[in-house]
Amino acid sequence: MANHQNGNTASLPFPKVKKASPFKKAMFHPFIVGSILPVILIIVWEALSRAGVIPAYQLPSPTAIVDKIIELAEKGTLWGHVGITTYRIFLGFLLGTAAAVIIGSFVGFYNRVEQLLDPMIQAFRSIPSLAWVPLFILWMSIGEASKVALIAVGVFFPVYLNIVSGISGVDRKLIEVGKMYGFTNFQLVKRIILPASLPSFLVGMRSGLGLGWMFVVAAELMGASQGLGYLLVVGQNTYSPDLIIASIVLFAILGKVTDALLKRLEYKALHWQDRLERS
Amino acid sequence: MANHQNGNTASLPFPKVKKASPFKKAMFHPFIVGSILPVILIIVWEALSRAGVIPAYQLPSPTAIVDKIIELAEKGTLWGHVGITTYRIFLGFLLGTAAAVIIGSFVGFYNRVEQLLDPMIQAFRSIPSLAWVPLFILWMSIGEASKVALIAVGVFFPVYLNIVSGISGVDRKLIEVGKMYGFTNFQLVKRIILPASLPSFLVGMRSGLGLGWMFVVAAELMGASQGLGYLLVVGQNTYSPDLIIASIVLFAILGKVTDALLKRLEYKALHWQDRLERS
Amino acid sequence: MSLMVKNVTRRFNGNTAVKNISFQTYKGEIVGLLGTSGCGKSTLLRAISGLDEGYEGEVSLNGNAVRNVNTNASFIFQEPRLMPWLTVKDNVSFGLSEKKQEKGLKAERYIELVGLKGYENYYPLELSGGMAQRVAIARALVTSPELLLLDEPFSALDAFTKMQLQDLLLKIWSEYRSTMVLVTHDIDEALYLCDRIIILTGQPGVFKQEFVIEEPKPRRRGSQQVAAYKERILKCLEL
Amino acid sequence: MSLMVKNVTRRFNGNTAVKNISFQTYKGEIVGLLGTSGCGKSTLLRAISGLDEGYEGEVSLNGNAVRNVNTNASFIFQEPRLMPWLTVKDNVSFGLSEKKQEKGLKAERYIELVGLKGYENYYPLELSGGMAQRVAIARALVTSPELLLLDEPFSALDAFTKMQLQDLLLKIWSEYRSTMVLVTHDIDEALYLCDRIIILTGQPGVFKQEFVIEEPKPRRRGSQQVAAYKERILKCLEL
Amino acid sequence: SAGCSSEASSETGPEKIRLDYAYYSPTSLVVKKFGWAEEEFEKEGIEVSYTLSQGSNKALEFLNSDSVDFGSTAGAAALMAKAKGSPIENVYVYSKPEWTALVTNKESKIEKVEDLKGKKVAATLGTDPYIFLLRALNEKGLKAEDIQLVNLQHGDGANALASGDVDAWAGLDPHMARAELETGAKLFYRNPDFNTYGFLNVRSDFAEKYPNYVERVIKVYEKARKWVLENPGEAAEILAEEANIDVEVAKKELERNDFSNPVPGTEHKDALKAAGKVLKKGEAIDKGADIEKLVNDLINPSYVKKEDQ
Ligand SMILES: Nc1ncnc2c1ncn2[C@@H]1O[C@H](COP(=O)(O)OP(=O)(O)OP(=O)(O)O)[C@@H](O)[C@H]1O
Ligand SMILES: Nc1ncnc2c1ncn2[C@@H]1O[C@H](COP(=O)(O)OP(=O)(O)OP(=O)(O)O)[C@@H](O)[C@H]1O
Ligand SMILES: [Mg+2]
Ligand SMILES: [Mg+2]
Repeated sequence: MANHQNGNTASLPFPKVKKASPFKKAMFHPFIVGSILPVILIIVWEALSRAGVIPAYQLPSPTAIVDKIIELAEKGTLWGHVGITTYRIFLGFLLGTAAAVIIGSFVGFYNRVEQLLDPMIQAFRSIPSLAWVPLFILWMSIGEASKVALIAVGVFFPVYLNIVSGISGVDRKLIEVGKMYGFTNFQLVKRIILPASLPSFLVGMRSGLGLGWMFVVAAELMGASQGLGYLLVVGQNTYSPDLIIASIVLFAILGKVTDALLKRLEYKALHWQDRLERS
Repeated sequence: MANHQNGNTASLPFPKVKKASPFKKAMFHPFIVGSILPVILIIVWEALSRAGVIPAYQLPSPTAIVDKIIELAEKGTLWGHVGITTYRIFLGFLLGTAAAVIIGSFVGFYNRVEQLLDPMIQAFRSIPSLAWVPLFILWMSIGEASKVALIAVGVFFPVYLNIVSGISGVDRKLIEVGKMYGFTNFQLVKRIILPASLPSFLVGMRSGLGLGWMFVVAAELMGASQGLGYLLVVGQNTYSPDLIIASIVLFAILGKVTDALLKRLEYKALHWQDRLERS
Repeated sequence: MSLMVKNVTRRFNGNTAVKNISFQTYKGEIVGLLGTSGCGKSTLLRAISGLDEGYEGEVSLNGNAVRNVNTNASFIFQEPRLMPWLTVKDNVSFGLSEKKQEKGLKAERYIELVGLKGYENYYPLELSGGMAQRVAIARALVTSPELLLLDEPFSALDAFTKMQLQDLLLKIWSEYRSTMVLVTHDIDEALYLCDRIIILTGQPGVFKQEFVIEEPKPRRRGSQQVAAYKERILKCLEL
Repeated sequence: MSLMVKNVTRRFNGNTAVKNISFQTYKGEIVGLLGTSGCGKSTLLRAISGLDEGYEGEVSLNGNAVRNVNTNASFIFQEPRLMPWLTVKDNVSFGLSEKKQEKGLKAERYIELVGLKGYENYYPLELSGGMAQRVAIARALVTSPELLLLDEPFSALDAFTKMQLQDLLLKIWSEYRSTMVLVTHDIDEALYLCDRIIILTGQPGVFKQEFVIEEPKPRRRGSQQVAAYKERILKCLEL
Repeated sequence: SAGCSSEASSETGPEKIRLDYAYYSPTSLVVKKFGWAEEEFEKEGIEVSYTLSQGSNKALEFLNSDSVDFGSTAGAAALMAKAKGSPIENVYVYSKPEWTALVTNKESKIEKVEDLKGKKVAATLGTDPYIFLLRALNEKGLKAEDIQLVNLQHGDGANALASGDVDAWAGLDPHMARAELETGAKLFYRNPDFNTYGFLNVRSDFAEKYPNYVERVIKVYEKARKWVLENPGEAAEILAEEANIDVEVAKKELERNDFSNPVPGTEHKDALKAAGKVLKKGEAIDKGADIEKLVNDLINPSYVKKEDQ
């Protein structure tokens, strides 16, 4: 997935090019390739806005959005919003992942625990973030705790699902090796099952992080006065398309950055995978 | 994960019981075990409600919720809400999964396509459902199409993520077998890569379905006058805790049912997995 | 299909696995590759097959230099590499592109030939090691390849089954005159099957010696002439 | 550790894999299991190890009937079964519970014994088939087990490496007097290593014959007496 | 941009008229319930569709994206959208609702606006209750910084008040009516004039093309308004049924609606200008915006007047 990081660039489209010129190399740097589409998108959008095809009250132009973000930055509130949301995501992510690892390991490993817990967890999984809001206010009031907890709930489910599935997909043959050494169940999980289901676990983490970002909006409906979700909702309430889109853009950027961190971790942790060298 | 379906019940807690009596068998039927926790939860909740610890205006008692659902059923509107939401989920799920399979296969297989598309997709992944609403209204107006499309967006991301990761986790050794037969890339994907990444794909589908359910609320903010998401929002706008909780319960039940269907499919499709016989 | 390997060298992250190997086979010849564990036999076979393109040097099939997979070639890998989600029968017919029924018939015939009749509907996880390897052999043979690359195909089999399958291989060879490259650790096997035996040694593996066995096939196991060759090969290896 | 197998039968979904096998070994004895592919040797070994509890009959270690894994036993599986995320060194020390440094020293010693010095930091995907199998052998031997179960441990190795490792096994045996059960297809190997050879045949596998080899170890390869045994075993097998 | 009647005769009608309905606009519910709009346009074969607006911001999104032709919003919301350039005009006032007030708990010591100093007050930023709160503070010489504002959705604000998480709440009906009935919450500060009215807005291009039809839609609304005035009990029942609320709550909510003056006029303009100032201060409207002009552009009474003639 992250093959490009070790310079293992594509071979099919340019099979004969053995040594690319430095210029070509720079041209086809993954970062540049990855920017092609977004850049095209932004240019088209800007052009349509300028031509008046998309009126500003519907969708402000990219430059207007950038202006808005710069304005927020100059006022100094931007960092507050970004900072507090990132902080909440971070804590929620840690909590949710930890809970998912613990519960998921038990569920994946013990049939009885699965029968006991899994049906309920699966039922909770489809409850929308907005629906949790009144319940969380009820249980935890409107402090920071309830916000972080709600984000943790969002993170929990995908991580849990992927861990359980990862564990039950682990090759029995490897587990038997551990059993021959008289490993306890805990050791089996720690030394064989978790490493072997790591790919699945990491996808779960990335999926969970994405859901965490989505839960931010609901979390910040609970009496926040700062944060990206707050910005979005205020934008909707005050009918400010520029604020709405600015917060969406910030969501996208921060989401992308945090995901890239996880993807990097994934690449590092899975270097042993005998994976498809892709064309 | 779904071992219980072939009667492969736990061995650790009752290692010596070779042939359980029919009574015991019924007692420990997975369905019953799975109901223990929810039943306890409901009883405690009901007791607290009756004792007045939780006032009804905050959280109505389970019986009140059931009454509310029965009331909806008697009025005949329940089936409308459930039906239309299920229909939207179904279509959105099909669309989102199809898109994810196609795009995910290309991204997973071609390094160049990954470099081109993946960064943008990853950025979009963290945009909350609520934030999409104004954009979708703008692009597709408020018909059925925009609702289904928004749900499809929710389904897309987890499926995509799991497919890409599943594909890059496929054992290179198996792919080489196909290459020796001169398989085209399409054949490789269809005959080796997709089946081999099926476990990952199925988790993605289940994860995606869950997210689809979550996106229903946002989807039904787009001018719906029926559906579970609609019920939830009406409940919130009219301050009707019983309606809110009733819709949450319906979300949970429907989510559980649809997930159980997928889980069944997972079990059927993965019978070949040499999986951990769990204790 | 004739095969020519010219100065093939393969490096992995700077470590050389095989160095400067050259040899040539005529159409219908069976070539044996012998050598100690880790000397690069599998690496060489992968280079010939076209699965690995990272080597230096040249591999030609029928006189044309190639660097990609030839669909008339078949590979029996060192491990069975069965698709775990397919039954024995579907695994065997995996590479066939005929109609369903015809595929089924062909697969069944080869399943019987490798002694697995009755196991058509088993999944790989229900097979023993040797049975899995035999399924892999059937899968490779069923396509009647012009070039057959075999990486220790019979090493997981008992003496009896092994001999049966060696004879099966010869039968296929006399029918289709496939060119074969056989990696093996069993000198008797090499002497029973091969027209030419190439010895590699060392790490990185280099060419050591080539033996041309001129006895006509089928040969008698343990015949006088063969025993003489064996002695020479053992001498060449155990140094 | 002494071992007794009594009337062991194993069925899979109604199909019998092995039927009614009984035998006994004394402490420090090396027992060979020979039989055609698919006759249930691996199945039997799994029953002895305790990994499989689904058999009928009884397995006793040191006189006590057991049905679970004994931590003084070690298993070399038919496939290498290395942890793909660990290096060679970490794979070898996988089952050790000593301190890190001691573990490392022990692992290094055994890596050298199986001829893989210099490959400590390789990952399994970078190893050849025979090298991976040797790592698995090192991993099993490093714990100095009292009972060693070996499922075709040397089948992926060339003649030279194979002999080296057979001698390594004997060395370990003379040091720790481990009891061993060795599944093999190589009659010479069985005759070189085993005190007793048990022949299974058929599908389902049944007990056919038992040979007690009374030559003291170490034996000379290809000695006269051994050749006589070989003839008898071949006769017994090839019917 | 008002049409004149001479052109109106030659205009061809739209294929479809898209109305919205909302639980905060009882007249819209009555229109939908009795199908009066369909009745009105049936002869010409014009289709009528209804879309539910869950709140002012949704109604405005629908208007902006050309998903509906008529949308019901609070006056302040319409003004904010207009300030962003939304092509809408207000042609009718469906009610003068007193849908917002300052609320506190039964036992609370808070009795007047001044007591809010330093207290936690819940409100939804940018909405009518928020404007109401700021104007109330302003009137008593307090500033927004003097209280701790907690941004909560309307329903959550009611909950937070009930469980004591906040000291007061700028409430909105029907949450407020319900809180009164169920938890005995008290409305300690009321002022109908600080509410910004219920506006029926139309898309400018629709009004330009089909001025006649705007008038006829207003006619339908007028019919509904008169019916509500005559049948308050039944109207409450319709509201209760449609919006899924208690009849008692519905009655309370309707009592607080004044349906007497549907013609947009000076009082509405004044209320909006005052709200505009507050919004400007709260940065919900751009500093540079000309409130005076915006309000005049937004409010266009010409269609109703004609209907009255
Ligand atoms: N998990 C299983 N499910 C069903 N059948 C099985 C399973 N494991 C083994 N068998 C069957 O049991 C029989 C014996 O298998 P086993 O692996 O013990 O053979 P073996 O003697 O080790 O053969 P080989 O020499 O080829 O390794 C085979 O017919 C096989 O199909
Ligand atoms: N993917 C790889 N990355 C790094 N090194 C590799 C890789 N594949 C093989 N090697 C190295 O190449 C050498 C030769 O490996 P190869 O598999 O060709 O041996 P072999 O002759 O087939 O041995 P065996 O008889 O044990 O199968 C080994 O030293 C091995 O470590
Ligand atoms: Mg090899
Ligand atoms: Mg076996």
